[in-house]
Amino acid sequence: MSTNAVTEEITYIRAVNEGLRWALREYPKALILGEDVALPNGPFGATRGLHGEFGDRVIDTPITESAFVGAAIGAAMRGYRPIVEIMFMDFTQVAMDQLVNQLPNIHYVSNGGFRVPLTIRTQQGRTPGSCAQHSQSLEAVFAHVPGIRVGLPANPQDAYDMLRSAIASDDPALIIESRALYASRGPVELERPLAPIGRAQLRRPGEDVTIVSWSRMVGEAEAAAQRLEAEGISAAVIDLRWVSPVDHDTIAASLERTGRLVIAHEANRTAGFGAELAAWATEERFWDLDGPVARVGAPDIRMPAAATLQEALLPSAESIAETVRATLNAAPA
Amino acid sequence: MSTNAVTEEITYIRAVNEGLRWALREYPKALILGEDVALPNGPFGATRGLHGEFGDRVIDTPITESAFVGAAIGAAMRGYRPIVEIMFMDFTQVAMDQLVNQLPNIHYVSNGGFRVPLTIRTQQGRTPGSCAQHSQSLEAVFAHVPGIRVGLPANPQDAYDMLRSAIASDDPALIIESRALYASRGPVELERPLAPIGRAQLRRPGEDVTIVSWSRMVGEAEAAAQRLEAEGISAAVIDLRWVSPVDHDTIAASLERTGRLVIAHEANRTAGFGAELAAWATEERFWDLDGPVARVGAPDIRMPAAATLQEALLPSAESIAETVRATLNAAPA
Amino acid sequence: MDAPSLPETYRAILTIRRFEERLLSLHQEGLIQGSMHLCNGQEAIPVGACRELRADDALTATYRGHGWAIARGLPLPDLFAELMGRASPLCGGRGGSAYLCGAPYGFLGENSIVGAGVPIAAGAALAARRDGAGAVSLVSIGDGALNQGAVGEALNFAAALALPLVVVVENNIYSEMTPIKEMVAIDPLAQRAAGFGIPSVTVDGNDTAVVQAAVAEAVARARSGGGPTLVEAMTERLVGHYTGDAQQYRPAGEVEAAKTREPLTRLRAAAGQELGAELAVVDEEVEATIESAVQEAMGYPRPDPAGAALGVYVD
Amino acid sequence: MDAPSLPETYRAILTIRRFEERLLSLHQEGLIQGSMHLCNGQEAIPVGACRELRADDALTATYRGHGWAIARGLPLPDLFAELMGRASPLCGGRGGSAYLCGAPYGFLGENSIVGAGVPIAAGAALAARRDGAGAVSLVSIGDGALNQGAVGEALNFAAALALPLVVVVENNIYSEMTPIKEMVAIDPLAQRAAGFGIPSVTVDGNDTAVVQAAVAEAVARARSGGGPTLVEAMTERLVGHYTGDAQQYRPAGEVEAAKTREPLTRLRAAAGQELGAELAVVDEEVEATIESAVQEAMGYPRPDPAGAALGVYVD
Ligand SMILES: Cc1ncc(C[n+]2csc(CCOP(=O)(O)OP(=O)(O)O)c2C)c(N)n1
Ligand SMILES: Cc1ncc(C[n+]2csc(CCOP(=O)(O)OP(=O)(O)O)c2C)c(N)n1
Ligand SMILES: [Mg+2]
Ligand SMILES: [Mg+2]
Repeated sequence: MSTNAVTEEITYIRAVNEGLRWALREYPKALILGEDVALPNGPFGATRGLHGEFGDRVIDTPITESAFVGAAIGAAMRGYRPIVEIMFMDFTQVAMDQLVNQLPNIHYVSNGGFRVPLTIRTQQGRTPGSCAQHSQSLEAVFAHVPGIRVGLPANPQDAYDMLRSAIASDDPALIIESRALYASRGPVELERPLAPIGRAQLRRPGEDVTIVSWSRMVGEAEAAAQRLEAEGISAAVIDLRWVSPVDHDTIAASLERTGRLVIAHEANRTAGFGAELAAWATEERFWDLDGPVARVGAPDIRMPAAATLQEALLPSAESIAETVRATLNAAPA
Repeated sequence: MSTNAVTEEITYIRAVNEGLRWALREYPKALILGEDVALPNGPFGATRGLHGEFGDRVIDTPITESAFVGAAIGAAMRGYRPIVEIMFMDFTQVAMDQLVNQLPNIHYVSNGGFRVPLTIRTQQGRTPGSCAQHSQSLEAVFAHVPGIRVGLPANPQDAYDMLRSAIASDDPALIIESRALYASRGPVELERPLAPIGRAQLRRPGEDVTIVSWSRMVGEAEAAAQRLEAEGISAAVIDLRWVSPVDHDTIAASLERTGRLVIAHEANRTAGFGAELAAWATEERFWDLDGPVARVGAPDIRMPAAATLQEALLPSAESIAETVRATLNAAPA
Repeated sequence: MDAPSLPETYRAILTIRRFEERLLSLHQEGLIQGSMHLCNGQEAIPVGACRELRADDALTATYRGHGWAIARGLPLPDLFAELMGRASPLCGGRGGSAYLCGAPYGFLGENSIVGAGVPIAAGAALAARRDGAGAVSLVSIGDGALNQGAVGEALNFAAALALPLVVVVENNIYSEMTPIKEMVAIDPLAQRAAGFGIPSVTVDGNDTAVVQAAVAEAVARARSGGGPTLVEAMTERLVGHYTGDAQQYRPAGEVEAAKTREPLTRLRAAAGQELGAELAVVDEEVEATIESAVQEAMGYPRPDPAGAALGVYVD
Repeated sequence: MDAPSLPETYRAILTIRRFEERLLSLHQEGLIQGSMHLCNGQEAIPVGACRELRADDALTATYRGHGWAIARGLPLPDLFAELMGRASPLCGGRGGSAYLCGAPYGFLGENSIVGAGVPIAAGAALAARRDGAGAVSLVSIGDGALNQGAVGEALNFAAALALPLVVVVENNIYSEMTPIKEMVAIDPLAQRAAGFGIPSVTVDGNDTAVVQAAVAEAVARARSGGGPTLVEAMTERLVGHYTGDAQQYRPAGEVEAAKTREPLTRLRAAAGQELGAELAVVDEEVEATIESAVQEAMGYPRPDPAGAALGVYVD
């Protein structure tokens, strides 16, 4: 079968669905747990058809995230490979003990006695009208928790590939999808070998500045790069994909050429994951930097529901482009 | 009364106790809630004597952090000024929904309709033998949550002063104490005006490098500076005190002189709060930097119980000094 | 209190119903963005319960809270404006459908985290008890919410401290798209309360008077220092879990059957010919009220984007 | 199974007691660092319960879990070594007193977050049910833990899915330093279970046979698909909540009275003259076992600091 033959143009959420289907076929011990994932086909359709095909391996749970994340941990310790859906990133907060105090400790503290091949799927970010409790981007929190791999797919192919890599891994992994991208379409090759966890992707090479981004902001960064091109500025765009582990090599290679770094994410700026990348750059690549590193993120706010307010707060292609321009112009006072 | 007359040499935990006593006297609507805080005088003695003096304003709660943090929020919305003890930082994780999705949203989302003058006290860090679930340093997580002030006192005077400032504030605040410092003594002036929230303290001026630290690591940083002095290296030491808001001015003033920045904390390195400070430096003070910024932190681990293992992982005066030396020697490859 | 007349009750319920229906059309017109959780069919619960509340009582609801807000007396124009993302006096557009509140009305707000309002409401009850004026705190949650850890913790907290808390469980037989009966091993749900030492009752939630009577007893217990009560009110959603829910998970005929049992149908039947004409007048008046509220709401300005980042802190 | 003889039971309990006491002396000698939560007085519960477990069952405990580990068959030298921060085959010194585990023994481990083990144990029960071999998952928690949100969630989860879970509540009448009776509005605690549709029983936790019988019934129910059970075992701590707890909160005479009811005292009384001599032999044998275990433990090397950061990930 040629590679082209299995490439389909599908939505991001459908790619997730295909990834889950792959997992249930590939691993007899794979289970899916979550709210409304079985009979109702998943609140966003990620599990569509899976209960029909795989029966009671797809389990509707009560609305008790601590219970079902914890149960998935226990089942994983006893040989299963559970995949858990937490409906919104914000809801991870009711299960943080299991996610932070339990899950990432088990392999290390048991000195390898137990493995927890558990994958958590969730989605985050703002969509028009989403309230303060349904809009947060919290990847930085999990990137600060050693013992969990954390990836944020920015397109349908990655939604499929990264999910499969996470599930195949014997380590706990958190896949943070983007609700705003669920309906977006792209080509997805279904029969691909598993990709290693932690590889970034250079979306676009460039000479003047390196823009690193992930999740929904990758599209904004690419749009910014296009605008900048028209102005004669050549911006490289890197989709980081994983915030744990980070592919420093791909960033370093681009930074070596451009000497300038801009990081863009939807999360609040302060102590966001952009801070980590900026810190890394100044720590490890100081002599490659021709000027200040810059971060683009939400201005440390709670998310209001009104779309007009939301838009004033969110990074965009334009605010990224503007930051790039300012960065390139930065000079000693 | 002269200032000296009210300065006492007391322990850090006793200073906390005095701060709480002050609050209960000062604010008729102040309440204390937590596990074992009333009749048993607090698991670490922070509330010693307060139930005796203030009766049912000091409330023993069931072991249900979501319930009593939530209840404190509700009481605050109805005019009280609760002070909550969460026994270990690690236990915040069972109450994260109240701490992240509820508490910091209320003033903003209600458009100022409600205020939540709630102070949470907890303590963190490793002590010999403390297990992986009783050793985490998680200040970076809360620094990434706009709407809560976050402070980490490093000595008895600050344990007293910062707690009072937090309680007096009409914003939610989290005071993260250091269990390892509870028994340490220092002079505490009890009759001081309230200090503004968010001021760092230059503990020691220096010409060659600026070390920024907080909580237990301030002592290590000062010890490192002493060692370095013997080697002819003049290190400034700043106790950051608050990670939200950050006193950038104090850091900037020192950085302007030294041109070199080292940040030291006990938390895991990656996405720790050191990242934020390093990012700020490279973003806002790039032209002041004479070389790479460096971070000292735990190497992205879970905390083992065995003290021999713990010690191999924790930053210390020596590892800070070593990082300073490496930083000063850093040169383009 | 005098028992409210049938047309009065009808008006209260119809106002909520028409509010929700109008939201849907505003949503379709693009004047409201994002999903909403409507309470069509469940209105008798907030209407009955809020009749027992005093101005100094605290009320906390869920994302399915428009009915509670209206029953509590939040102005319709303000509510419409808030949901349209306008600078309403409630939250200035910051709350939206699922997370609005109204401080001047003792409305601590909706909550869009399942179950999270109960600990907060327990805190309001603690405040009420300390204030000593006999105020209570009432919180509504769904059937599914009862399983959340925070709810169990708060029930125990309120029971242990004997707080003046009334928990109203609106059992609409579904938690999102999953039948609650498959998610618990108890029936009725009110049985959960006994495990915390809390008295409880299961009542017909489609009858305002029945709800009111149950809440009256709970409130009386709370005001007199008797501690918390759980009231389970049985009801059915006539619409999807949220706007956009196609309800494929509901068995054929279920919604139709529910429509024969819902509060407005019942009140119309009970009204008979005698009061029928009066209800027709109410229909028109409510229609007019709703429309004028929408118009008034449209008059509120959009919130100033320049202020979007302000107010995260008091200081 | 034949009922174990009195001296056998005595040996099992005494082994745990002497283990805990020896820990205390090792702590005083500076050979163990950090605080520990000892189970002196509560030993009959793990001894009785673990007699009903098969090798393929899962066991989960709390920080007060040394007795459970021993009753489950984890080797004493390994346990001593783990607590001394040595490279034990259990966790290599990474677990310590409050958070050790033993994968080869089906011991999912202690947990130092109150209540957090119950969801995990429910997952082990889910695995057991799917495996279809009739294995069960048993988890012990304290009285105070029963109020934690995660515990309530897990009880409901296990009930709704009819999982083979046995929850043993060791009611030692204190949660740390606060009497449990002040923190709940129910008595007995087992009443909590009914609110989740879970059968429960309250038994004398100081009598191994009584505990074993209650757990036998629960395990039988679980193995046969009958779902979860909660067993509340009444007991008393003879020592502080943790090493270093001066127990000023305990009323005068309470500990002394407890000593007249604790398992070893009872067994010695029941033994009478007949078996008394046999018990004296057991005393000596246990003493020797403990000492040789300590010696063996001292032979384990300290963990290599160079490996401290390794093993956070499998890959
Ligand atoms: C902690 C948490 N988990 C999941 C959700 C998603 N969610 C929103 S409403 C809902 C169903 C709640 O059901 P129920 O409590 O019965 O209330 P109803 O919607 O029927 O009024 C769910 C699962 C959430 N908002 N919060
Ligand atoms: C979530 C959480 N909150 C608080 C603590 C601190 N703590 C440790 S043991 C304990 C008491 C638990 O009491 P109980 O469940 O009765 O068990 P016991 O200690 O009596 O065996 C507390 C509050 C903790 N470890 N975890
Ligand atoms: Mg419902
Ligand atoms: Mg106890």
